[in-house]
Amino acid sequence: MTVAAPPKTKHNLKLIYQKPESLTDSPTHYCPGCTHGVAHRLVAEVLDEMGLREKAIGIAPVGCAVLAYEYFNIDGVEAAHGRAPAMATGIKRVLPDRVVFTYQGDGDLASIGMAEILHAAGRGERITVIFINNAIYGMTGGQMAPTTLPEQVTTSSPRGRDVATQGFPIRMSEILAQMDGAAYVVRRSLHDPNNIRKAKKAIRLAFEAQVRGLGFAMVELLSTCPTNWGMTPIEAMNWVRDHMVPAFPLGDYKVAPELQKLRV
Amino acid sequence: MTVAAPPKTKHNLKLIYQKPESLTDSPTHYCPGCTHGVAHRLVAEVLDEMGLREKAIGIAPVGCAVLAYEYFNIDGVEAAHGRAPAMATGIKRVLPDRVVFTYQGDGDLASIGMAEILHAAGRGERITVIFINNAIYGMTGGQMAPTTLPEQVTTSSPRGRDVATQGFPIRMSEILAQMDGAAYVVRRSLHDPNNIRKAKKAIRLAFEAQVRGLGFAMVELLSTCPTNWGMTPIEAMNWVRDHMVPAFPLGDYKVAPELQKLRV
Amino acid sequence: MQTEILIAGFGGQGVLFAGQVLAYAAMDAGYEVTWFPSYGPEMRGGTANCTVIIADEEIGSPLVAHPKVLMALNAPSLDRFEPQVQPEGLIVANASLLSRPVERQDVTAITLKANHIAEELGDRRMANMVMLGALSTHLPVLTLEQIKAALRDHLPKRKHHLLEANYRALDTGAARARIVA
Amino acid sequence: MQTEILIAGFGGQGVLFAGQVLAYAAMDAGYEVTWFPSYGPEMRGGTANCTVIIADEEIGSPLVAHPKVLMALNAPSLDRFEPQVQPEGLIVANASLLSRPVERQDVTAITLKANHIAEELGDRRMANMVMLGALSTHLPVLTLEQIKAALRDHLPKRKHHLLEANYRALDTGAARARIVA
Amino acid sequence: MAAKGWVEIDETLCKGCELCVNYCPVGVLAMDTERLTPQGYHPAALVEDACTGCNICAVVCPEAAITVYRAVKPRVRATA
Amino acid sequence: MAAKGWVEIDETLCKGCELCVNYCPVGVLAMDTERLTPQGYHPAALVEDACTGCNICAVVCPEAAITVYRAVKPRVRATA
Amino acid sequence: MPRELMKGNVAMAEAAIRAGLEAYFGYPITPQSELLEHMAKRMPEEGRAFLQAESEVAAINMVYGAACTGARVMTSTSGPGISLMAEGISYIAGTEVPAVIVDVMRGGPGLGNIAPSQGDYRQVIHGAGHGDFFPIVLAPASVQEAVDLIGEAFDIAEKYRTVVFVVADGSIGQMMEPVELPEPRPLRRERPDWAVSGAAGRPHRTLTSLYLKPEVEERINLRILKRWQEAEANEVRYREYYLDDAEFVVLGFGTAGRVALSAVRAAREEGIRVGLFRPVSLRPFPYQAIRDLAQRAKAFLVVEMNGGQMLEDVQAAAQGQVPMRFYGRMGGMVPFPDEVLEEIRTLAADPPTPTENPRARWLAHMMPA
Amino acid sequence: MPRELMKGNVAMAEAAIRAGLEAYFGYPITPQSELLEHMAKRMPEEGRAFLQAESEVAAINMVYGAACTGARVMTSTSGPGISLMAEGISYIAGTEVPAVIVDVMRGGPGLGNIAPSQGDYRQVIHGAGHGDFFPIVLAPASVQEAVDLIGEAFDIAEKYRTVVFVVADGSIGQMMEPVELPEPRPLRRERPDWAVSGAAGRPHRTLTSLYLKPEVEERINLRILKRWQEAEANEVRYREYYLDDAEFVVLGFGTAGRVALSAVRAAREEGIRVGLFRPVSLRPFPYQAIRDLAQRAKAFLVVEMNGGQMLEDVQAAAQGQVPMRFYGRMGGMVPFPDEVLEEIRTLAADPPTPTENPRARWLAHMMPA
Ligand SMILES: Cc1ncc(C[n+]2csc(CCOP(=O)(O)OP(=O)(O)O)c2C)c(N)n1
Ligand SMILES: Cc1ncc(C[n+]2csc(CCOP(=O)(O)OP(=O)(O)O)c2C)c(N)n1
Ligand code: SF4
Ligand code: SF4
Ligand code: SF4
Ligand code: SF4
Ligand code: SF4
Ligand code: SF4
Ligand SMILES: [Mg+2]
Ligand SMILES: [Mg+2]
Repeated sequence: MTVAAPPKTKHNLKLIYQKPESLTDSPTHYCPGCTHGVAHRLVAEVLDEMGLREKAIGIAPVGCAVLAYEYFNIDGVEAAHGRAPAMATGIKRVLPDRVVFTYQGDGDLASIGMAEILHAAGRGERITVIFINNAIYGMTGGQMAPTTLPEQVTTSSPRGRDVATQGFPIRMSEILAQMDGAAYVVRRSLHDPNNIRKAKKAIRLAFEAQVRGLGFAMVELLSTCPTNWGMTPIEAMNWVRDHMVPAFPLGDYKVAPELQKLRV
Repeated sequence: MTVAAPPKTKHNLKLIYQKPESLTDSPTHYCPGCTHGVAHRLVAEVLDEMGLREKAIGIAPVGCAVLAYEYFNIDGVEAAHGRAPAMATGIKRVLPDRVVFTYQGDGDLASIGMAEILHAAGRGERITVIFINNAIYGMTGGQMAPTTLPEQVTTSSPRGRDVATQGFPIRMSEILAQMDGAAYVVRRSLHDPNNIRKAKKAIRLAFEAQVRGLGFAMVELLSTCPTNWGMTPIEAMNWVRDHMVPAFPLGDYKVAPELQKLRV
Repeated sequence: MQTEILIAGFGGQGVLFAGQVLAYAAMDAGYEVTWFPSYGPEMRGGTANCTVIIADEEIGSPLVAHPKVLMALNAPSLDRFEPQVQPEGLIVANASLLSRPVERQDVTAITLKANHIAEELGDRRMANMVMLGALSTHLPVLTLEQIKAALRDHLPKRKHHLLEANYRALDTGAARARIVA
Repeated sequence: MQTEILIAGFGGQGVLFAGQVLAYAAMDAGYEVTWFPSYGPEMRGGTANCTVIIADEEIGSPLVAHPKVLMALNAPSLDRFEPQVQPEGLIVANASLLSRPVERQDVTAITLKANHIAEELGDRRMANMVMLGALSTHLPVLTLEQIKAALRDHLPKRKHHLLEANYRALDTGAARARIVA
Repeated sequence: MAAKGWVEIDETLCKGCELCVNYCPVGVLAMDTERLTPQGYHPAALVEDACTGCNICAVVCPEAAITVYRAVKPRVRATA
Repeated sequence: MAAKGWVEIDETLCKGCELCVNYCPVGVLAMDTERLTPQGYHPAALVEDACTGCNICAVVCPEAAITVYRAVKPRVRATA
Repeated sequence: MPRELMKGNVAMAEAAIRAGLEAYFGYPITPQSELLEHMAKRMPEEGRAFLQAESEVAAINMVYGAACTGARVMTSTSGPGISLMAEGISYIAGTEVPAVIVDVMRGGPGLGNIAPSQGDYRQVIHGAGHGDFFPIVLAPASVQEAVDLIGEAFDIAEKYRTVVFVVADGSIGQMMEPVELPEPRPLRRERPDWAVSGAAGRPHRTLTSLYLKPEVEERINLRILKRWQEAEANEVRYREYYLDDAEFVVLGFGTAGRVALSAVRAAREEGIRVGLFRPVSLRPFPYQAIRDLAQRAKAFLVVEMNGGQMLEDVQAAAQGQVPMRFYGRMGGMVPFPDEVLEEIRTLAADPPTPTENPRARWLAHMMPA
Repeated sequence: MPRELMKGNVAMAEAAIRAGLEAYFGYPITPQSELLEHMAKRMPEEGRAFLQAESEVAAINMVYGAACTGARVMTSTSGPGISLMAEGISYIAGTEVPAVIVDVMRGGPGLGNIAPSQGDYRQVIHGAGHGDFFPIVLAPASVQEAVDLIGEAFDIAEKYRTVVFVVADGSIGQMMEPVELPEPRPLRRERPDWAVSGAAGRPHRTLTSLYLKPEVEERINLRILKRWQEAEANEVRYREYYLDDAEFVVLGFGTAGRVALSAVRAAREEGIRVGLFRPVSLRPFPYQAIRDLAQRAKAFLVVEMNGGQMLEDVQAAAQGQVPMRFYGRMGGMVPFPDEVLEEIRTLAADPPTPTENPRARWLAHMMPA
């Protein structure tokens, strides 16, 4: 294969993009094409841009992102499954001037961690939540998640999710928007560059909400799991677009007035 | 005191109301004027009217209603704090033709039991939930509940609930109405005879929903706790009307189409 | 040397508070003391009682099967605890709510109509203090003055306007205490 | 009498399945057998290996420090496990992915370019069967025929169209196995 | 019997909460401050002869302590 | 140098997911099927000289493996 | 029945189904998930209840509910899930309803890892929940034994109206072995006379663990203890290997016991008179059998995949009658037979003194200063 | 400091505040709630963090989070809450961060009741969470001792980077006694070098209990065990009463120990040479001291407010060196001194045989057939 020749000199080349400082150098353990990596990158870019790297404390979930604390170049802790919002609360209450965020999957946040996320929102806990909705339990081998679509085949819904016995997909943004303590609750998707850019803006606002002390902030990100969906990364991106976005409408579910004015 | 004379004979008197069969003869342990008793009575009346007494299995919560299984003349079990919906699920899944209901307080359902109630609703579990919202932890001596009003003084919010640190009241009906599995979610109040009558109709519909297999059904009942509020029973009724109803609007949050047509 | 006082009545009769007053007085007098409530089930109503033990060395059990002193504010309490009082012990009973006299012959028994006296004095909630006053007349370890001082020193400031009424109830109780056996 | 076979490679190379085929063959032949995977961390990628123990009495440990047989499907596996094979043991290595020969002199070593052979045969996923075929030539407890029969009897019906290709891979592997040490 | 209705209050159940008294639209109920129930409460009692049998007291009673009767007009047999 | 942009792909990070290749609007990226990264993947590579520096590949790369440069026009000093 | 090659997790699931399981509630966790997945596939096929709960907390309370109807019901999980089930387990025990729980143990504490471990021993045996009760705990060492014990677990749970644990270290869950599955038992149709089912034509029934009056709670506690005493008398299970003439005894359960078996055989070949004692019921613990061995053995070696949790019980059983060594691997490490063989050799060559502290000596060996 | 008459729960809360508590997270439960309520009042006054969590699960995970910042943090609960905290406790232990937990024990299992009990002994000591770790457990027998132990608990937790329990039976929480409170300690301002706080001017730090590689997890496990060994060497606490010339020894902790003290005094008056051994640290357990006593006593009597949970440890310690009786009350019953006195009399008049099973004999006595 012929690779394009490098530029003769670099001095008339402007650096447009490079790996953010808020990520470490470690390669991740994510499967090729998994958008967990995209979400990490966006969070890191926002921390860099807002100058929060040295103030941030990140909380990794139990889920594929369990080692997130090794990839973020910030202080980090590992939560018990679903309890990241409670752990974040504990940290934020003793270090109110730090920037505390959780990074959680759909099993973590919407299944076992349902009570903790709702109460953190109800309390208006000044934390930021990055919620990766990939409609599956990635880490444990592809079991059904609360966000699994009707009829979707998983290892624990081998005949497809039967809503009559296994229930309906749970839409967390809609639920959390009901909480008075929530300042910012939106859903975005990572299925193409354009949506990724929008997701980044949302993440920015979710950290702005915290820095400004407005309350609880969450960005739900529709994300891929090529491995457990049995797809190539590109097929997975398209599956998000074609199947997940219709079931989980993108949009702003709650935006505090102070944030509506902000341009980021 | 002169008590009105009894009627000469009773044979031209028609029995209009008597204690329902679905209640046992035991006196309750509730404080005088506590509307837990009203809620019990309404549930029992509905069971009687629908002929469900011998099919019903009730699940008592951890809360003042902990002994509910002694007052209902039906089969009953005692759940762990907040877990009644899970226990109900276990029962209903093995006995799908029985009528299973939980009876839960606001601490039980909206605090520790948040995940279980939301997931039961999400699964469209065919159970009926009677939710007693009295804005306080009655049984343990009057601590703050998730539904405690802003500024309300409790033993764990001695300076009044401070929403900045202790969060906002949580409105469960609004949240649960978001769940696709929910067939019937309404809020009623027990603060006067008229509202009590409306509450009974709602309870009836909540059991109809189960009998018809439509999905999850919940009636939220605004209720009094004269003891921990430090009021007389009548003051407490008025406090519900004047303070709770404005904060927890009465209404139908979700009614399955099949139920809308029903006249009860 | 150890004195055990069991105070029993309905919830709402000020049983626990009466015990606390004794406990404060004992502490201020330099004794070891424990106050032990029978905290009821997590729900309302029913009876309430507490045990106060006053001693001059490290106190062992905070509960005893056979207290030296019983202060019974209502009938069920007398029924339940009268048989348990030590021989040579003391029973102070609230005749306002009794349907029968103290039956034990081997104890000192004092009865007085504490509710009636309290109502006379203008505050029915003072029945517990009336009883305490009566108790003080035969309690070996503490004097009426010590009990009054404890009230003064430990009643929260915002309740100090009630001090006088309490003193009066104590005094009246002490004055009207009648040994019946 | 007990034979331990350690099969190791990348995830995705069919390591676990190759072990299972051996286990089935052993079971059908009436042996006691255990198949033990090194199930990796709850996440993707990395290496995979499994140990198959075939014996004629109740099997003790499902793992051994020093297996009699190593089937190494890639370079890291050979590097890691070669030193552990028992003296007089057997190493079957996939030369397609090796950068060096087997170094041990005290074992029987068989190498073959399993990936290349599989690609030749038209299905790169058959490398594991090619390796198994090679292994069968020097495995004391099981014959190639028994392995084939196990495949036939235990491959789920919906995969039976693959049987022929598997047989061919096994045969070719057996044919091309070359003892190198 | 002048009244259209009649109520019986079960004193083993009544806790003297006064809710029935408060909500009775015709004011025929009152607390019997002279009597004590076995549970130690002053029970409610029907004190006037003007009960309408409207059932409101029973609807509000937390203890299901009230039984309500209503007078029925002697049935006039329809002559077909 | 003809192109307006330039990308560098860090092969210790690239996992060969092909997302960048798929989304590059001018199609200048391709998988290098001849090379294997230390993690055992075929990496992406810039194979044509027409990169616009649009940054889309970097936006989509899950591994933050791509560094993007853009050519800057030699600045013409404004004569005030 | 013909032998089938099955993964431990799958075999346990299938064995439960054949034992007449009516409902399964669980939550995914490695290294147990295949058990849940097999249930997801098979239970609906059989027209029985399968539900992936929202959490282990919910799962155990679903089990609790179903158990109250007298149905055969089970759940399965691993370490963190066992912790989350503690409250529900205590309620089940306090309500005296039967339930079966499978713990496929992994490395801990905390999130730990998913490698095989025996680190939940103490928790399952002593601390499965608050308050006074004793679960029955069975520990298989092979897939076949796991299948057999699952079947028995239901009968035992019902006999003593209690919680029965089957604790399989991760290896038992993950490995494949040939097994003979039992014939499917028909579903029981009659319900026990304590079960709730709707008060049709009989007085209403209640099931609770709440006894507000201490006198009453005490009676219930004593009744539970009494049943436990019966279980202690009837349900002790263990396996002995080469003990007849043994001077030295290795003790280990589950996979550690199997590994020890290999080592014992190797040591026998070297002429060391050593045998193996493998507890199968961890509760009731085979105190008496071990005490008897202690009288006649020269020394014990306890082998575990934890920091010496069963060791404490062996010490309690032996009552200082025999000197003892300990060898453990922790955190998901599985000992190799060679390591245990080496320990046996040392034991024989340089027997422990009666006062030597087995854990301290081992720890000094594992973590030289 | 002058003595104040305080309820145990309130005194423990105030003692923690004076020990420099920075954050309290808890959930109401009887008989512990006054502790939480005192925190609700006082912590905001001091400008420190108080939060009523949505559950015990959330509370312990808030504690976990705060502990990771190096703050002094605690929670308090009772039986069911301890069960719900099990997972979080295991994570805290696995992450090696310090935290203090108060368990005001009530009757169990299940919902049980709220009367005083010692039924959580086994759970707290052996089963506070999954995986290999040992919490340190302190058991006060008076309000003053509770105050003192709370203060020490924080120091010990930090010294060994572990979980320290203070287990007070319901009676200690509910009773009032005069106490001398310590002077308030200033809040610590420096943070330990393992704490997370934002990676300002230093490499980023992480705190976790996840160690995917078993080799690494094993090293952590061993490190935890090593610290525990140090605690075992340094932190044993007990109180002895009238033991110098004692032929008979009563053993009991907490309220059971106090009750026994009254009985021992009464028995002494009757001329029985009996003394009391009251363990204060339940873990590390005073094995050696008890073993020494076993050598010289004629018989032991273990008294508990449970079904003989500490009894098992006393038996393990005594190693069959002394015959033993047991007397327990369960389900929220508190024994009266008279009952224990009667047991002492029997012990002296009709000493147990070496082989008699203390629990079986007691059970037969409590539940005659
Ligand atoms: C208490 C507990 N239960 C279960 C598990 C096993 N577990 C690990 S990750 C996970 C679910 C992960 O799914 P999700 O949160 O959607 O994250 P993803 O892997 O999809 O990113 C589960 C159930 C655990 N570690 N702890
Ligand atoms: C796990 C657990 N935590 C706490 C408690 C203590 N507790 C008993 S009832 C109750 C709250 C009751 O409040 P609510 O549900 O509102 O019912 P109410 O008494 O007001 O009717 C609590 C916290 C418990 N029994 N179990
Ligand atoms: S399993 Fe799925 S979610 Fe997890 S890293 Fe792989 S692709 Fe991503
Ligand atoms: S405490 Fe409140 S809720 Fe409970 S019975 Fe009394 S009044 Fe009702
Ligand atoms: S029935 Fe109506 S009128 Fe009669 S007492 Fe009751 S409320 Fe009053
Ligand atoms: S409402 Fe019922 S309980 Fe209350 S006073 Fe009337 S009869 Fe009695
Ligand atoms: S910067 Fe744009 S044009 Fe250049 S390689 Fe990336 S996507 Fe293609
Ligand atoms: S998107 Fe990134 S990881 Fe994927 S192929 Fe391109 S450079 Fe490699
Ligand atoms: Mg997911
Ligand atoms: Mg409430």
